[in-house]
Amino acid sequence: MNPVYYLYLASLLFTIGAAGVLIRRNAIVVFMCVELMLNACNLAFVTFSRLHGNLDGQIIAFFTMVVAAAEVVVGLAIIVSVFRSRHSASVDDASLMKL
Amino acid sequence: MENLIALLIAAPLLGAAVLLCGGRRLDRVGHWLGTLLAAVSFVVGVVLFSDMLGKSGDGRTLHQHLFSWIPVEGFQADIAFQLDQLSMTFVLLITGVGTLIHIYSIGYMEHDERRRRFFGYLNLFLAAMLLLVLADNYLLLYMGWEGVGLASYLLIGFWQHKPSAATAAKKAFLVNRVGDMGLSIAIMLMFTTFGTFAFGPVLGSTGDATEGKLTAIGLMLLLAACGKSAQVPLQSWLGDAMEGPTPVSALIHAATMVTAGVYLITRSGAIFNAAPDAQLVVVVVGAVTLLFGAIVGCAKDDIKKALAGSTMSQIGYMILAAGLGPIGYVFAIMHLVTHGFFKAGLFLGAGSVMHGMNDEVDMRKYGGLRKYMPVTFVTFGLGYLAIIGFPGLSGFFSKDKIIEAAFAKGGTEGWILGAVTLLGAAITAFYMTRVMLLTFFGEKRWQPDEKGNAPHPHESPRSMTIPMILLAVGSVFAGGFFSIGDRFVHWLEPVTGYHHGEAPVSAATVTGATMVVLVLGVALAWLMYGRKPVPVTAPRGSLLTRAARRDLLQDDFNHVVLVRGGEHLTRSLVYVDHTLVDGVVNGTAASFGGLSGRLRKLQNGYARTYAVSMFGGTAVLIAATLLMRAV
Amino acid sequence: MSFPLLTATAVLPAVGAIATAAVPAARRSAAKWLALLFSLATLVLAAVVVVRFEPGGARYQLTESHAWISDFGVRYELGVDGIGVALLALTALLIPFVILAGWHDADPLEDVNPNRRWRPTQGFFALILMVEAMVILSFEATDVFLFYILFEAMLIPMYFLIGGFGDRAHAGGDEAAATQRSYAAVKFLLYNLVGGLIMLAAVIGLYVVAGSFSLSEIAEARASGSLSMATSTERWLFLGFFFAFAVKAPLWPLHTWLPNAMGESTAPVAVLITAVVDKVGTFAMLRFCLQLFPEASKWATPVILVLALISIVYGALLAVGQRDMKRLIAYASISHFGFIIMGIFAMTSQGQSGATLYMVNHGISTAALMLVAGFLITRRGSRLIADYGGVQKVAPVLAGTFLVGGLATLSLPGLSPFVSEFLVLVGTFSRYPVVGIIATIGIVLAALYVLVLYQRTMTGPVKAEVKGMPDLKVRELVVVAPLIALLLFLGVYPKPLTEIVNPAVEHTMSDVQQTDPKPEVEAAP
Amino acid sequence: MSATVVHSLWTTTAAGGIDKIPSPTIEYAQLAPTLIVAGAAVLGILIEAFIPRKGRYHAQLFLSLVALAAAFASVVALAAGGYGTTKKHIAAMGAIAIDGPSLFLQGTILLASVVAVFTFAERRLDPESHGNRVDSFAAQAAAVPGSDSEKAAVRAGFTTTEVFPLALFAVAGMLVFPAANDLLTLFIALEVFSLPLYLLCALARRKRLMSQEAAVKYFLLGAFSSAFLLFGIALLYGYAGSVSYARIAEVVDGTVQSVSPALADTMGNDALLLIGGALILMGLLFKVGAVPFHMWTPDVYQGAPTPVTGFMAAATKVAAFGALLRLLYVVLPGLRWDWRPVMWAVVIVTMLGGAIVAITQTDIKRLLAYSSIAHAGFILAGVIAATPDGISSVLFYLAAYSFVTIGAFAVVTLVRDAGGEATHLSKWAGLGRRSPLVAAVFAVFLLAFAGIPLTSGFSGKFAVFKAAADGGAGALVVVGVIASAIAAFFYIRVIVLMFFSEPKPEGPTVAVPSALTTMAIGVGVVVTLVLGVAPQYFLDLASQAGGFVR
Repeated sequence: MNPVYYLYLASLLFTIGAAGVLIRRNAIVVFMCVELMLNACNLAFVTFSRLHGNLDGQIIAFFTMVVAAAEVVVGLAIIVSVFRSRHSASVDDASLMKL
Repeated sequence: MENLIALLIAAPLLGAAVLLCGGRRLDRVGHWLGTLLAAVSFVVGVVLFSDMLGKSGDGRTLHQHLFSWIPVEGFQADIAFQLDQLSMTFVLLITGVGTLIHIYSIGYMEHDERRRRFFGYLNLFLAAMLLLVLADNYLLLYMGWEGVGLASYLLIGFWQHKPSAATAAKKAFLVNRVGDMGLSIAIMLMFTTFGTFAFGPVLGSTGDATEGKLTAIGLMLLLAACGKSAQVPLQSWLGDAMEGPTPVSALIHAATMVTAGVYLITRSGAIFNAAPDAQLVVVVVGAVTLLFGAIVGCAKDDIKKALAGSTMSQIGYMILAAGLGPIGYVFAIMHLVTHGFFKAGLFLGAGSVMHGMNDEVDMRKYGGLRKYMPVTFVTFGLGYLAIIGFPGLSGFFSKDKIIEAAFAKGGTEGWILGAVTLLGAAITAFYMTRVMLLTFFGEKRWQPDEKGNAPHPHESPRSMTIPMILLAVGSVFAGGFFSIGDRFVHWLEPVTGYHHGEAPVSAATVTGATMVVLVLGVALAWLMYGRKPVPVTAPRGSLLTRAARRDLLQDDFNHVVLVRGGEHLTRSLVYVDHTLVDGVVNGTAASFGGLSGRLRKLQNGYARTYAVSMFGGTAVLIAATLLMRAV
Repeated sequence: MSFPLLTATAVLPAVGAIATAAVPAARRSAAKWLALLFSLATLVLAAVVVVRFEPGGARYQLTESHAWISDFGVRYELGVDGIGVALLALTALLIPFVILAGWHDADPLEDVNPNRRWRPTQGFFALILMVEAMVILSFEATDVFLFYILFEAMLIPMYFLIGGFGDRAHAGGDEAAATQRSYAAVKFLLYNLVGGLIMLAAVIGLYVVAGSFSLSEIAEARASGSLSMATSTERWLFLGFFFAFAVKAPLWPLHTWLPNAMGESTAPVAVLITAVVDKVGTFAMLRFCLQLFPEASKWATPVILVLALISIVYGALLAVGQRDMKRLIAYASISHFGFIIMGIFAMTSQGQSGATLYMVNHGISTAALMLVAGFLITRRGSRLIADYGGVQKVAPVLAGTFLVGGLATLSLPGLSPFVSEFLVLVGTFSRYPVVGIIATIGIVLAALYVLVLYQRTMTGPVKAEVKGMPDLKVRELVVVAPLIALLLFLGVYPKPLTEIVNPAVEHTMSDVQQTDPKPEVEAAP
Repeated sequence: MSATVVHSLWTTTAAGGIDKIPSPTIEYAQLAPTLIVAGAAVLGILIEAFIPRKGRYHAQLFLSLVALAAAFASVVALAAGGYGTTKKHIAAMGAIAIDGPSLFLQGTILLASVVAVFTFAERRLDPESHGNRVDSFAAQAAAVPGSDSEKAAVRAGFTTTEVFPLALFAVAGMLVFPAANDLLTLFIALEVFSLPLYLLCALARRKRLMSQEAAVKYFLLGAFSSAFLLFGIALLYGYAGSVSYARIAEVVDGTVQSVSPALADTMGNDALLLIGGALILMGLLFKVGAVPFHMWTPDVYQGAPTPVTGFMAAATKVAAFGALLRLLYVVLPGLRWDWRPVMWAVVIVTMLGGAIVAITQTDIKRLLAYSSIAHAGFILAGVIAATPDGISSVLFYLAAYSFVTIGAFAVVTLVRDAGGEATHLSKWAGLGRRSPLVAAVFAVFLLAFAGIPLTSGFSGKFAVFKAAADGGAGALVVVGVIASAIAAFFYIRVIVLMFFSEPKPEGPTVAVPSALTTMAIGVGVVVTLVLGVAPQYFLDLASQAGGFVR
């Protein structure tokens, strides 16, 4: 089948992720949306790799996963500490600094 | 010999410098030093004069070039002097009368603790005035011109603690400045026309210049003359200038400075001769002022102001004569000299009277002073006779000549001018007689002032009377001396040029007419002030009288139009500067502040908002790039 | 490699500034004497420059040239022409008087002095010397970039002088005065900074066009024809430069910072502003606008003349309307700067010589008037004219010097300002008669504001607050007397000055390819 | 190790026996700077693990300084070896470009980091608590603010010495970022220096809530932007069939030799290229803090521990701009006419936006944040000059700017009251009276920011504007001039506040710093003045480093 459809799917996922980031309040969910975007990228990479018949894309996908994992580590650490000090994971509550 | 010219100026200048910078330690000798230096200058003048008499023809003109003043590409101004008969006449008048008035002041200012400074100013004035008449180019003349202005400013305002004096001084300087504006423009015109402003080249090549230019120059010079010589429309300052000490009024505002305008016009004769329109204006100004001053003189009760009016009117005569061209220049100067004598004498007399009357100036509070101060009475009387043109005395000759010349202008102009001059003579006779009667005749009208100390009229000290006597002598004989054999004419002719104007009526008739109007004027005055006692407080008087008392409303005009208008203008401009010019800038700053304040609100602290802006930004970025490619 | 004389004239005061700043807080008077010493030494060096300068010689003399920032095509190039020498001398001459006049202006008031290391006095004199150094160097710079750097950098010390040191009258706790002062300082800085930044754009543009900042190189390029600016470019660049200079000068309508700055700062600083720093603006018009953009200069002349004319009359009228004597003097200066700019752009040798002389004379006369006014203000503690009256009675010498200063300001013949003012008028009149005539109105107005000021403060009955006011002290006399002497001397014998200036003016005239209009009549000798 | 390497492995394997795998060639010497720093970072972790608490601080400090110094030394060695000027090389099988710009930027980053580490290590500012010197970092990041455990940690005198290895990791990433020669390396490097920074932001000792908030915002937005970046990479990869800069450039220029049918197909599709390029651009603009991707900057700068703020403001900017330059000059020059207009717009809004919003700021750190945005605009003006001059001017500006910034933030750490640093502007009133020296120093930095002549700020601004004008962006120069005029306004406001307004009685105190901070500030001042008065030498360095390898 035509790999282009996967690209459409990838962009769709990416957009959904982005929308989630803009819409959702809970930090964790927002973060998950970012992960979704990253995975969308992965899909795109793999598709293109298939398309071009070289494996760079697939390799990059692995790298991305690693990076995502690292981000999870750091991100959750930060979010959790915030949650513990504020008893809320809402990104909108974290608005001490403005203007 | 010519090297002495600088000395003429240097002597009083030195005096001024020493006296003004010398400090209190000079207080005791200051007045003597000042007088001495004035005298030195006079002596030098006499020496030069005798030397000049020794020479003949063009040899009589001396030049002294000190150094180049403002050397700039295409622009040459030198510190250089030119001494010819005209200048010499003035030198003698200035230094002579000046010295006398120095002597007079020694007595007059005796009780003033700032006498040293007074003499410093007087010396300064002498220096400046001599510079004015000795300069060999218009720019240097301008320096002297403003110099005398400064001196007169300082002397009018000598009693600065009196606000009236300070104001009068300021007024005098400002009005003069307007005139000076004319002089500077005239000089600029000369520069663009002739490329120079030295007397020789300019006056030598008037023939090649267009009449338009010459007329312009002439009018500008006239403006200057009006300022300095208190001619209509710039006459308003002279009356107030009487706030100054009387010797000042005598020297500066009667004998010398105010006649500088006449000098300027006579000196620039070549220009005026080639610009008849300008000449006409000069004549008209002279005629108008002549009457204006005379009328004002009739209404004033302040003795000095009355004399001031008369000065104005007499200078009107001179300007008129100068405006007549070669037929008049000589007589203008001659009248100037004689007037220098008798008017100075009169002022000194007035000063002497005030000296004896606790500085009372209102003539209605005098009366019958002749028995209290005989010397003053006699000298003043002689001066009086001279000015009204009593046969045989100075005024008679000089004024008579001017009237003749006026008629000799020819045509209706001639008749009109002649009539005006005659009328002027009549009025002169009237107001001078009035002054005479009010002051020295009738019964005493002075009472104790509110503090209860009545004036004790007494004769003034020797130092004051002697100058008065000398001046009286001058005012008696000068005219005759000059006129016999047309001495003065021949003396000045080489400089000013002269051709005898044939009057439509014979000289005798003119003289006769003059006598008639003279008698009429005196008689009228006697009827009004001699026969019946004079009220101490001035009656309301006719409309004209009241107008004349207020200088024919000319001051009110100035006040309303210039002063008030000016104040409004400046006040509104200050407002404009603050709100508009400044406001624009501050406004811009403020608007940026406001914009900043609004943009700030976007930073609302919500991470999601920031994400939105990023997302939107990206969208725009992509759209823009695609668009770029599309177009 | 001869001794770098010009650099020395600038380095000396800079060193002095550092030295003065380094003086410990306790040794206040030492700092003063040090500053005075350095300023006098600079004066000596300046005198040497004047002597070494040959009026007839090359256009730029005592030149120095070193590589500096080759990437920007910038060289450290110095050299003076007559105009530069004149202004250099003026600056070096005035600074000692400024320092002497401000002797006590920066003595700290103990009550508002939280920190012992706070050393206002040292700072004050150090800043003055720093300004001197920068101004002097800017008169010597023949490299546009170097000039620009100094033109901008000198704002900073000036800014601190204005904002940091107010009248003793208002010094200390007075909160309102403090805000007024910092407002004035900020206004001064922002106006000049904006001007400078716009000039920066033009400077960069110049580099793009000419590829060099050195006046000499650009001149050569022009002569050889290798450099030719498009008319529009030249005009834009000219405007960029001129705007900055017009702000500094200041020219109407960019003038409003001056009254605030001069009003709020101490008299010596006010003198520094108007007599020294502002001259850089007018100097730069002659040096850079006319030289770099002759065509554009001619193109802009009509507008500039009108603005100058407005400055003359407008400034004078506003001076008449002022209640604060320092602001009055400031507006008078605006009027005078109008004359200077008019003289420059009249494009006649009389006008430009006059303008240059005007810069010098205005410096001296304003210094005299402003400093005496400062002495007066420190005595009474008020700047308002209405608070004075009859001073002449109690302090005749002060009044006398004040009057002389005033007369100089109204350019009375015999005092030096007359010479320059008349030259400017004649120069303008010979090319633009109407402009010249309107400008003469300025003469009358000048008399008005000066005499009104004198009458209201010095004459009349003695005000109660004025009673017992001491006359000028020795220090103050030492400040004023030489200035007055100079005014008189240059008034009757300006030849030394004109000799230096004339050749430079001729060069400028040839830069703009202008010749004086010929008189109608060849006058008979 | 980059994708292409792996790819070659794969293909060879496909061809022949498994035994013939050639080991990839790694030029360790040329990668030395990065390797040293990264290694030191790992070592730092070990130190945390094995060295007792008391000794950690000194060990870490020593290690970091030595590592950074060594790295810098190797950079200098490489430059001396000719890489700074003539020689260029692509190391690590096409992953890292060793050329003038990367060396110059790496050098700058390393020096800036050294200074930053000084400020990290400062522990004289806070009063000693329970007899222990404390620095500006949380006693125990994990402890909840205000909780007993936190109190306990403070009492025990804990300090988060992990900041040093974290910083070193960040530096390592930054060193790679501008040198990255393929998109994958770019992405990895980005993450490598971003993640530690997220953490560092959260570690403030005082005002921890704000600090954590800053971390969250920075993290979420950063991840968000990196996702965009990654998608952009994907699209470019899709377009060119490779992520190596050289290859992509070839494809973009159409000078590629062997065109497979698939490539031919994707090459035709410019949307991939343009959108991909735009997304990557966005990712980098986020890092440099250009409008409209700037909004994280003020909050993060304000919340993060001030030394970290200084570090970010300086080093991150340098790295990000380096990468941006390489991307625009090496990968996308063929697209110049597409990205230039867009960048114009970005530059203008960045310069004006930063300057205008800064006017009404009341917190010194936020003020500096906005000023950094405005400066990003100025630098961008040089970036889009698209001339060698442009490159060198940007390099110079970055070098000049980073030291001023670190110095300025270092001064901010000195002005303190009971609640830690007194960052509200009102507290700064009359500082010039309390401690003239500190105020004067800060004034120097402000003047440099404002671009007053004789400071490095002016030299940099002039260089950039000159390049822009040369590159035909005269209009930008005018806008930039206006922006700097506006900017001048608020810098001056601060100076007025410090010098011309009366000190408040309950005003802050100025802490007397240890040699470390003093040195940091001193370096800042010296660099500011030297680059202001005699910048020629450094301009030469920058202009020699002007050429990118392709």
